[in-house]
Amino acid sequence: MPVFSGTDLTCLRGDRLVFTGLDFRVESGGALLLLGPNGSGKSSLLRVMAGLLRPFRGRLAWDDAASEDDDQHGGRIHYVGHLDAVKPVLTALENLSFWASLGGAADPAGAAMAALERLGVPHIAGVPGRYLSAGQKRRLTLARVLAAPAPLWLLDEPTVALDRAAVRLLEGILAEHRAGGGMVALSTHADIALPGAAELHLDHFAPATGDDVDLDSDANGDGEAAA
Amino acid sequence: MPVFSGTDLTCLRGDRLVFTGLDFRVESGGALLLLGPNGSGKSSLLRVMAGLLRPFRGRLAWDDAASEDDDQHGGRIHYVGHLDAVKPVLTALENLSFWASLGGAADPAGAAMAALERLGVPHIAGVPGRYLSAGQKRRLTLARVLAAPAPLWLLDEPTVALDRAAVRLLEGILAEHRAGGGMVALSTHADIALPGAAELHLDHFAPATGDDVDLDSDANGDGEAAA
Amino acid sequence: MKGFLRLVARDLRLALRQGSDATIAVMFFVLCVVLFPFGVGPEANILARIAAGVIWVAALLASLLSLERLFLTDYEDGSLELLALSRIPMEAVVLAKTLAHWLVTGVPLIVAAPILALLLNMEAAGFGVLVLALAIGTPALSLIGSIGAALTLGARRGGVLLSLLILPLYIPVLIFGAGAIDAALNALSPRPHLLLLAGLLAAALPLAPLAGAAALRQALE
Amino acid sequence: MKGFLRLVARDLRLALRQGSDATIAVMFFVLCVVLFPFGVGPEANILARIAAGVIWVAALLASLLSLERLFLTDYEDGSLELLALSRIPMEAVVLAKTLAHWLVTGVPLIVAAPILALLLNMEAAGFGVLVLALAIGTPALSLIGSIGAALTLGARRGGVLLSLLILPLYIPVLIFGAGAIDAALNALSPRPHLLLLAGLLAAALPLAPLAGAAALRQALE
Amino acid sequence: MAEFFAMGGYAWYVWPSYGIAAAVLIGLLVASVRGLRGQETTLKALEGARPRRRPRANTGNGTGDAAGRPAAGVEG
Amino acid sequence: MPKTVGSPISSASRPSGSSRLDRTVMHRFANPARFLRLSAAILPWSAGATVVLLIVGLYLSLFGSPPDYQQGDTVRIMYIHVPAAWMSLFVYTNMAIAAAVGLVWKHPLADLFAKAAAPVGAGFTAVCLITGSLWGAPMWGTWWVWDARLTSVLILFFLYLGYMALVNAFDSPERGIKAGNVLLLVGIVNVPIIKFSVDWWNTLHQPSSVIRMGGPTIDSTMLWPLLVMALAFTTYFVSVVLLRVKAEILARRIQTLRLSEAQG
Ligand code: HEM
Ligand SMILES: Nc1ncnc2c1ncn2[C@@H]1O[C@H](COP(=O)(O)OP(=O)(O)OP(=O)(O)O)[C@@H](O)[C@H]1O
Ligand SMILES: Nc1ncnc2c1ncn2[C@@H]1O[C@H](COP(=O)(O)OP(=O)(O)OP(=O)(O)O)[C@@H](O)[C@H]1O
Ligand SMILES: [Mg+2]
Ligand SMILES: [Mg+2]
Repeated sequence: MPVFSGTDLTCLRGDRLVFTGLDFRVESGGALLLLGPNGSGKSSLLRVMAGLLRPFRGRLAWDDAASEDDDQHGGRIHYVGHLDAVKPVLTALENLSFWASLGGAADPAGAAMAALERLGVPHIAGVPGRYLSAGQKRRLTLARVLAAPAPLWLLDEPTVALDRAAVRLLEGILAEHRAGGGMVALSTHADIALPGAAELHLDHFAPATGDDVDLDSDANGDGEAAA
Repeated sequence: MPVFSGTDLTCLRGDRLVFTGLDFRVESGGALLLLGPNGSGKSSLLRVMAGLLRPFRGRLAWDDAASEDDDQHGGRIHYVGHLDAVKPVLTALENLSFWASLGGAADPAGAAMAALERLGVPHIAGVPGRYLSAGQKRRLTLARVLAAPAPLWLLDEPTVALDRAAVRLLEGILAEHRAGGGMVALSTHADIALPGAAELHLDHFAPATGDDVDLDSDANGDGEAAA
Repeated sequence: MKGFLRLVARDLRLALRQGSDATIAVMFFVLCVVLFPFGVGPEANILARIAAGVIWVAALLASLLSLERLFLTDYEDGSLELLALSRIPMEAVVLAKTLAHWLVTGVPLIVAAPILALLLNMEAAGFGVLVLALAIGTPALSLIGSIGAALTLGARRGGVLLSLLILPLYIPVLIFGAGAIDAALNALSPRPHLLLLAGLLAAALPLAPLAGAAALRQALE
Repeated sequence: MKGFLRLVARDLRLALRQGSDATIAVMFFVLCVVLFPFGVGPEANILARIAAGVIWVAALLASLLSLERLFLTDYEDGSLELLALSRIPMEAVVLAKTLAHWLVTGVPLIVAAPILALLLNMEAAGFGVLVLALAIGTPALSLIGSIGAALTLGARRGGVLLSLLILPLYIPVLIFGAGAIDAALNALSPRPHLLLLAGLLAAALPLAPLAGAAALRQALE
Repeated sequence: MAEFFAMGGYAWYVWPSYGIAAAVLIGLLVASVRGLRGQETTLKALEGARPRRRPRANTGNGTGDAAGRPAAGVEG
Repeated sequence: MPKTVGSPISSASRPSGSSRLDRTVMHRFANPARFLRLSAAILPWSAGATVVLLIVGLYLSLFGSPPDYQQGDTVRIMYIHVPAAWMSLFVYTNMAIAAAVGLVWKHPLADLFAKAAAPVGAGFTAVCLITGSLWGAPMWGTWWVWDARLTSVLILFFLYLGYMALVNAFDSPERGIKAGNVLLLVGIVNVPIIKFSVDWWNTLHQPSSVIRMGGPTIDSTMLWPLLVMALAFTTYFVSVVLLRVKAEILARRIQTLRLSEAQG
């Protein structure tokens, strides 16, 4: 049973502390819901979890082995960020099959088609990416997590641009994945049913305002710089 | 009392019929809520209303005078799409004042500052665009509609990236605008209170499947598209 | 008119705020000229013979490359849509952005040209005409190039290709520009060449904004 | 290895689907060379004298121009992030994309070069060496350029900036490439030049993917 | 003295050399010092503004402002 | 403050929490406080040394040394030209070393150093080029020749400019510095290649007899002003770079403040 955890994570972006002292733990079948206002660091945390962003302090562990500098980590996750990675000149199916094949699917085209069907958009399979509406693109992007297997899904505001029917579909897909032992971490401002998920409020890990001011003032006062 | 209306509108995008036979009418103080599943044509209709997209058939009228080919139309509307038009090197205030001045505000800087205050973000006035978080950028974009006067607001999913407090603010602003005789047309998948708004379900105007196959078959074999 | 000036001012401010941006076109110009001695060899007399042509070709290319982005950022971040909906006519938008762009990138080219002429051992007799010809020619290049920049936005696929189709339109500017200098170097009057160059500019001034505006409208559909 | 080939195949398909992209580099190459008779004047002996240099400079510029977008679209639409998370090492990603790019843009240059040499009245003795030198040199240009393309991701004014960074690094390729042809035209052996060119390619083959991958990783932070 | 300034007939080459070198070095120095001064004053201004801003930010929080943090508190 | 409720740091005790934070963040800047103290101590000395050395150097080069028997008084250009040439190479090498340190050990002061030194190095290179040209006009009868050495200095100048353009081309300064570091390392690998290829290219076409750098063996009356001026340039470089690094550190602080302002 895999466990993915982070301890004492601190994230610094553009010389500004976004969150600090953050711990989390997701077990097989578990889910983590990232909440918090704009700019509290949900996207940053997901990028840290994916290994795209190096935490300034703290460590990530997969089954108690450090997952940073671990070449395998990328293969264990599916990351869906704000960008859709959809090529306008390739059809939806071609787009999806490519990622399925890189993700190690045995039959990329078949897996891709099945994923599109599961997301309720089999009819866009032959449509070039540039003709897709915002929501259709989003569904195509989400289909990527189904087209190749990976235990940990990292989803950044997956419900953006989805209509209600699609949100229900997504909830079903997430439940299924967890029932099969998968893990999920997702951020959202909207309502999404994720039964039994642990909630992580990013704003609780914001550096205190006092810290901020302290940093500023002593750096300035006697000329020690830069937070 | 101005009236903005469209009759028998048909929209064709990339050889595909998106909606057809659509009528709408917004009066002074009125609001139009565009609903419908992904790909049903909400964004397309808003671009048609703004005059950015030419309808394939049908006409738009402002006070019974055709508004296409009308140079004045741009001056009567504020359009907020998915793109934010925020320059990273200009401060929030500079960004906003520029649009305010083009929109004909008497005192661009003053109007811009007031708009930022109304949206609850006066403290970002001096901050360059590149440092703004997603939500702050969205608020800055929405502030544009307040910084210069225009009777008709066209908002495409304005609540995306906003947290709940900001959605409440926006509802208040919309109510005020309508109370002053303004008109609003907006699309959304999320909940937003727009009392007395006429709802327009775009999926009701989707071309019948039969039509679709006719149009589609020559382009695409039998893989009919259209959500 | 007020809107026009505001737009010019904004574009200038954007260019200057971004610091190095303004210098990069001129750097490309310089580098492009400097490549020739490596390709052609360092003999001074050969270099002097081709100096005028090389400098003009480099100016063409620098102008072409820097114009590529003339409307691009405004298009990508949605500003262009808003400008299209504003009270300023699209033709004035094209003209304002082209003017700002020329001030920021064209003028430095003119300043740098004599130094490059020196590097290529051009005779001193050609320097004055070189500067004059560039001063008339580069605005024409910017105007013609703005059409290409607008077309690039419109046609997603053939975009860059279309902008290459602008290069043939640059050829008259090149011929008269280089011709003026050659005339001066051969102790002939560069006047007719310069007049023709000015004629090209006068023609481009109304036509390019018209064509550019049409292309932009298409891009926004 | 399978991933590497899949990536090459995808990039080739994208390039061919986009049709014009593949032809842009070669179009620019041709136009750039064709501009010279207009700038320098039509004397056959002058043109023949500078032909090798002009063709090489044009090849450099064409390579630069097309390299600008090597990683750009993948970066902007998030594909690059996903590639970084995939099982393929980043160095292999750089190499695969550069290879696909060279197949699509470099090879047409090599084919077009003799025709342009004919246009510029180059002597027939240089043709074979010209093709050979380009065949060794253009992959080196693509590799070196890929570093610049990776470095300028996310920068303002990517295109012209790229040329500023990379043109100085291209100079050795230019010197030996043009030198080989000049040697052949002057009845000397082009062999040492070609060997040095091959040496540059051999050095770039491991180093460029390393530096490029380092730059890409930073771009994704 | 005039002879010294004539530099053996090479005045037009020697003095510009010294002049340009001086101009470049002094220019760099002045630019650097001014840059530093500029940063120092900006920093002073920013830090001067902070104490004023902080109370404002707090009242903002009270009324459920803006930057969104309080809203998320409600959410949680 | 409502914000701090539930924050693990602030719930402990704010002073200690903030000082802990303080230290972690400071570490990233290798304690600029120490650097700033050090630089404040060095700066008066280096600035003073620059002034003294320049006075002595200028006196020696303008009055204290004889005209060359061949080149006449133009030889006085040498006392600017040669030290500037040395500095142009010296500064670039230092920047490349700093880039390696910045990339490998992630030492932030090394990053700032390269960025701060670049304009100074470019300035020295420009001085070398311009004074060389001014020397060439009377000596060779032309302002510029595509000689191997001249050409490689020109390319070095472009490498400087490319680095500066790259560093400033990003919205986020750290990104610019990191990209610049990679470029500096690629550039330093390339410098010997350029040098070698340019040498070879040039000798193919142009016999080196026309342009000989060496000239007469250097007499001690010429060597002294040369060395003093070179030393003066070095101390000048140290002083200006210290100023510029400090300005960079302050710029970071300003950015941080702006950001926290953005956060509200
Ligand atoms: C733009 C033109 C020139 C450039 C870029 C240039 C560049 C250089 C460089 C890089 C060095 C330092 C070499 C080293 O120490 O490794 C140097 C040294 C020197 N240059 Fe120049 N130079 C130029 C013109 C001239 C001219 C016209 C003369 C005199 C006729 C000249 C005379 C010298 C001398 C005497 C040295 C000292 C040589 C030594 O250290 O042995 N340079 N130059
Ligand atoms: N590339 C970047 N460089 C510097 N700072 C950044 C960058 N991206 C984000 N930030 C800053 O980091 C903080 C956290 O950003 P992040 O995107 O993680 O927030 P979020 O919780 O996902 O917000 P949202 O709800 O808007 O998506 C913000 O203050 C933001 O301004
Ligand atoms: N530029 C385009 N070219 C061709 N077809 C397009 C283009 N943009 C959208 N379409 C198609 O037009 C239809 C309507 O798209 P539109 O963006 O208006 O939908 P929407 O209602 O806004 O959907 P969403 O809720 O997903 O934003 C979709 O089927 C889409 O595939
Ligand atoms: Mg986010
Ligand atoms: Mg939409």
